[in-house]
Amino acid sequence: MLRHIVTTAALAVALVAAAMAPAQAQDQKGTLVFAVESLGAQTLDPILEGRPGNAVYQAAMYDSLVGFDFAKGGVGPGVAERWELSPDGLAWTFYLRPGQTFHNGDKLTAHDVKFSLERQMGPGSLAAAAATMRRTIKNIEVVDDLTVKVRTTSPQIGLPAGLSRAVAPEGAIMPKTYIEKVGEEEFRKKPIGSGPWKFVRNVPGDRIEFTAVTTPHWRGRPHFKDLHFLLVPEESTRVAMVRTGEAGIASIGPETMLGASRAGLEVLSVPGTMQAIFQFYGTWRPEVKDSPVAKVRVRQALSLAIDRKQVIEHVMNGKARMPHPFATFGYTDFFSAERWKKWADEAYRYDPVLAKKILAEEGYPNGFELKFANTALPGTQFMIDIGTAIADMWTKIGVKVTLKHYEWGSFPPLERGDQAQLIGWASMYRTAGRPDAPWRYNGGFSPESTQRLFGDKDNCNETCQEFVKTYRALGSELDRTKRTVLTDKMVELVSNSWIVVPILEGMGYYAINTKKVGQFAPIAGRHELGDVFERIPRPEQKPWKK
Amino acid sequence: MTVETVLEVRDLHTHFFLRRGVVKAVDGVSFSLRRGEVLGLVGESGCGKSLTALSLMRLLPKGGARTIKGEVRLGGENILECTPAEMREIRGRRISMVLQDPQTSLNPVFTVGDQLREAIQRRKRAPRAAVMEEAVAALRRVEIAAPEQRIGQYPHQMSGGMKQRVVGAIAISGEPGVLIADEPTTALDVTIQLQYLKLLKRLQAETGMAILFITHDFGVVGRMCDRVAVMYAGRIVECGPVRQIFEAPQHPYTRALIASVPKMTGPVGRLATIEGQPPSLMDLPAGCRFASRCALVEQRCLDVYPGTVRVGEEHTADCWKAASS
Amino acid sequence: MALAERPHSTDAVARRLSLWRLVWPARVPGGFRRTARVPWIPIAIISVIVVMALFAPLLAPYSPIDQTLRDKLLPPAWMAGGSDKYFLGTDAFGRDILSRLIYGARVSLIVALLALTAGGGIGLVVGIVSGYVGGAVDSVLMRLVDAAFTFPAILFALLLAVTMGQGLGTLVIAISLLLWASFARVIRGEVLSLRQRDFVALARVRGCSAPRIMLTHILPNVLNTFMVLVTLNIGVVIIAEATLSFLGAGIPPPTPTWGLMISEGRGRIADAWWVALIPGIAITLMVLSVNLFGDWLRDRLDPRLRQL
Amino acid sequence: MKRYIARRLMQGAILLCMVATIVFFLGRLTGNPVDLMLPEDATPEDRTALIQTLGLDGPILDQFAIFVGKAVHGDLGMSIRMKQPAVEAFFDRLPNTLVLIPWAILLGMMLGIPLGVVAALNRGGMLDRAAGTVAVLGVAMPSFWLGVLLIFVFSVELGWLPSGRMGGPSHYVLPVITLGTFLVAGFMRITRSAMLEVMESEFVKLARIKGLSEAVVIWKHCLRNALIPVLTLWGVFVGNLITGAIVTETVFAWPGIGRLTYEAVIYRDFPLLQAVIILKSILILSINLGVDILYAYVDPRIRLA
Repeated sequence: MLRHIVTTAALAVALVAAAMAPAQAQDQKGTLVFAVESLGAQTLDPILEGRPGNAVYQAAMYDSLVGFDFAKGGVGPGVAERWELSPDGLAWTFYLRPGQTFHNGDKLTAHDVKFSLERQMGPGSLAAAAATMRRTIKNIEVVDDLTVKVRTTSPQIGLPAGLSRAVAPEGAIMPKTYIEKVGEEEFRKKPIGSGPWKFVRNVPGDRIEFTAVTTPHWRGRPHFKDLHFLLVPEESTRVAMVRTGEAGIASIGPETMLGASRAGLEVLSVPGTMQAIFQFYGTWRPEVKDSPVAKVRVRQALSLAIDRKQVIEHVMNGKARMPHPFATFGYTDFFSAERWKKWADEAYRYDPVLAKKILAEEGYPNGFELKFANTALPGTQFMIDIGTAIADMWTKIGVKVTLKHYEWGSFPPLERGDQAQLIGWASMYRTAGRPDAPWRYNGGFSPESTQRLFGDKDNCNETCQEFVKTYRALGSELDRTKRTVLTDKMVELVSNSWIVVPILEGMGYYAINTKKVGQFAPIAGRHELGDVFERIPRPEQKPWKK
Repeated sequence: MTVETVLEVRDLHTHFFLRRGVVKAVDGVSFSLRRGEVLGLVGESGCGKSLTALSLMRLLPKGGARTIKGEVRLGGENILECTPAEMREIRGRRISMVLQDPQTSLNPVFTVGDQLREAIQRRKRAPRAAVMEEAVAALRRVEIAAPEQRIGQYPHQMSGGMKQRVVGAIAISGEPGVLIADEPTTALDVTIQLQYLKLLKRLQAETGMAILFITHDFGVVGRMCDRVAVMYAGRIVECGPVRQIFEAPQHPYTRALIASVPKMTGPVGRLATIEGQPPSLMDLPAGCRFASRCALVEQRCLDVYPGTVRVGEEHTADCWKAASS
Repeated sequence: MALAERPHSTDAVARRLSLWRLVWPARVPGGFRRTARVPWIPIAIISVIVVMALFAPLLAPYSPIDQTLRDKLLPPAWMAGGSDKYFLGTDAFGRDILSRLIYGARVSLIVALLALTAGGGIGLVVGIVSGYVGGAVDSVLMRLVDAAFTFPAILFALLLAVTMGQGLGTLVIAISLLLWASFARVIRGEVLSLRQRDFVALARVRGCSAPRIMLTHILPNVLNTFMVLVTLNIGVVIIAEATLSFLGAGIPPPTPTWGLMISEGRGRIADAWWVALIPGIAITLMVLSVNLFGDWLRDRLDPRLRQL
Repeated sequence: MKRYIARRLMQGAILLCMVATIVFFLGRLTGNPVDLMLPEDATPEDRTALIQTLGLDGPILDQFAIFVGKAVHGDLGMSIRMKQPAVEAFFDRLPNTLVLIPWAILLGMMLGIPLGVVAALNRGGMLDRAAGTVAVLGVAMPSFWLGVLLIFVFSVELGWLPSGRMGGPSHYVLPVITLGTFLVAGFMRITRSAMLEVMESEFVKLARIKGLSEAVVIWKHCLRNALIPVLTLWGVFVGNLITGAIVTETVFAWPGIGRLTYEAVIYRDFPLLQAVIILKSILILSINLGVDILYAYVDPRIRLA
């Protein structure tokens, strides 16, 4: 009899407790499960993870100094509400958003920002841009709890963009007091961040689990209680898991897209995440002076021979767009996007007749030999398919293409050194969707860059000189309109050279189980969904409209 | 006094049917076995004596061997017509067999006790303890020392002689009326051989079972058997009491066999051998099968197979030259 | 007797029974038995595939690599929506699956042939030398064989892909590096038993040099085993080629190989199942027939059985 | 017995040194992990800085000396990508692979052994070939193709089973089937040949003479003897399952060491690659030795020798 009374009492207490729990916690229910191709290094320490990994799972628990413009894509307010450049262009001041706290309750202050940036530049950091930051940042000064001043050795127009996840991961803010208290080792086991999700568990090679922060957060208060990242390398398995409901969202490629939509799954595409391009190596080298690829009009003819619409329709199942010029998107900063979109639509049209005519005029009536290197980052299998498709189109206008396939890991060594194996070759390549175009142009065309597509230090023809002059001017130009003019000039130089030719503006593709996840909009250009999970509603809150 | 016949074999034929032709291994064998008697079945290896034994047990090897004609009357019933289930009842209970090589006759991965218990339990369902006792008794009966320890041991822990005794114990555990011993002592060395033969004799005296003793060693025949049948190329060419066969062998083959046995006494000359080869069992000659190697061969021997001549009271021989009594 | 010498210890069995060898069980003792009838169906399947490979250009209705993006992912002709222009339907690029299957047979067989001659050859030589010479040479070679077994084939394939570029040559070398170890281990087992036989001792007595003995006496006796191993390993090579293509280190597109066709089609299993299913069935039939033929061959060639 | 184990361990040690040296140099020829970690537009200085941090600078022989120095103390270095000691990464994932293996072998035996017995009993006949065909089917089907098909049919279409990942018992069904079918042919063939050998032996004849039923003769006496060679297959199969699990672990998203090896190769994570291969070799050698010793208990002839 006694036992009976005790149980009913316990029951009553439990009910009351539940009722009193904070009202908001009520509407955080269920688990959002995201099946992804790779979890990178699967470490929760921002200085040890490369760009993709950080953007996928670290984004959930860490805020970045500079954030996203959720509507247009590109850079927007983050941990810092606003930031301004000193008149002499040598110092950026960031004004932090008040009232931000870490998961253990510590307040987020300017000290944390200084500590985080210095830690990214520190010796143990594997951050890709660590060397550049060490070179460009002179010192970081904490003005007051909510203001940080970063002095640079030379005017760094792109610094804020570099500290936003739209461009690079080095802006993640880490808890200074906590790390100094428990030490790096413990921090890596039990990490603390300021993001909308708290860390729960990390099972190597299998999954990472987070749980929602119950207090409001400027990036949005999660509608789900838990967030699980599952590592599922095989694409067909990922789609199967979404269909059976084991996962709510899964990253997919164009191959499985058709099957997914036919099976009743919602296929979401993130616009402007990457450009599939093809480029020519070493066209400026003396030894290929008289080869066809050295001639601008021949390169242009090869572009005209490509029916981009058919590639978009058949290889990407219609889920891709006609591209802007090289490495530029709708959201690129200081760039007259509309003018260049019109230019691109006309320049990248499909005109095989003209292409054949140009080839004939240039002395190749029955085509010529072209070696074409086809390669693709792990997980972007469709790049190989695009390469195969355009090689086939080139053969249709008489170009005898020999396709040679390179596994991604084995391609970079060929670019370095004297590029002996790539001179006179065309190759598939890609560029990630980023708002700051100049950085990517420098990476491809400056004489000191790895690819050196315009020329190297010793022989840099006048287009190459012109490019270097424009790029250097851009570096120190503070006036917005002048910057736009300079960027347009740089884009014009590269586009007219036809050395690097975009094929299509690709998208990130996700299969979604509408019974598990409500309707949400991705951030343009942001292939990885990292900064979106907190705003994804539950299906009953906002069902997908057909 | 007529002693009761336990086993009657009439005109037994067992042939191998292979792609290349028919091997007439056992081609018309007839003999009878009386209670308490030991009948020797003697012949060169390959003359079909082991196959005869297997035909009696109906355990012919896979691959084309089939008993196509003849009768095997065990206690009046022709076991060739039994169903496999009936045959299984007969095996071990009314007719049993001891094999040649003790090394391989026992299953290496089971203890001697297991294999004995299996045979005993075939006869009657009994609680484990009772069966265990009976197994120990069986081992003691075949003169194995310290049977309680031996019961738990594995075959490879025992000597050849001991293993053959265990096989004997297994064979007689069902108190069979007939025991076929297929060259049980050939694999044993001589001293152990003698003990084993004495054991068999003792067991026969106790149980009164009939033994068909298959061997190629005439010395063993002399010691062990009451009557002996000599086999050559699939047939019994001479059969009769041991004494008469040894003293007055009628069939030239028997005579040659006995002559080739080295004597313990007297001068040791060259061993007598029999020239030539036994005929191929695939195309047997019309007449007497020993003709090609027989010293007294005549035209008649080549043309017609000699009938069975009754030489003595129980002594028969298949040879034109046999002196009929 | 020491653990190693017993007939069934892992070491002895491993010598006699590597994974490939285990598809070839120990010799069957004598005893009369009907030799199995000639396996006609497997032989028929193998010959169809060989014919497809030899006369690919004549048999294939279309070129295997040219794309007609308009009619992509058409189901096989006998299904709804299928067109009889493409009997087995088309893949994601509108390439005719039947033609790719036919050309794929050619590539798979070439890979199998080259890998087996290379890998098998090395294995044969190492096996004979190691088995006959014995001693230090033998243990070193055998440790090398053990090392080869623990190596992931993908590492070889990738290493060669980097240094020589992905392609047929790379794949053949990678697979033969995988095969030679199993051949060597089996052949060595054979040679060990052959070495004790009288005719070898006799040859040595007659003063033949070791290489001559190996060539004239050991080699012919080992050829049966080699032949059986070759037939049984054709299946292994084809599966290896398919697996390496699946892992991205095999022959690159657009060359049609059965393995690549599966990995390209596996993503579309939900809506265009035939793209992956058909080459899978082709591989399964081929490897099945080759194994059954190999089994039959082993029974036929097994010296002791042949006498009956 | 002791002398034998000592000899086996010594041979194992030599093998390990050879394997470690080969994988050290081979790995480095395939390229550099840094290229895979840097974004495509990284500047050359970024690259040199990263190489320094990872300790990949300096001549290859010095790197080898450092590697050997540390390996002797059991420290096989830090995984570049996983940022944790390579040994730890290996042992984190090892149980996931090992847990599948016994079930796969069990499935292989449950199908292979009966098929082997049936084939042996009807040698040369229809059933022999039928059993052979069924068994060989397992080897004939490429495992990744089978895996993808199983997921599509049983998980997506029928919804009976989860389509991947580790988890409750239902998660084990499909991966075990994929791995297990591959072993059926091996078990069938070795059982068949062992049975044929045993069925001809004398003690089987004696068993029949005792009047035991055919079933008891075959399934007790013969099979028990045929199981001895079957056991030695465990050593061979376990080794192969470990190295060969790459495909199944990829298709079923099973975080095992097969997948770890594949990633180590693809991302050129040299320390991890070296550690995985060395530890795998140790594992396989010890399993072979273990099976050998276990073997003594199965075959009484050895146990008391």
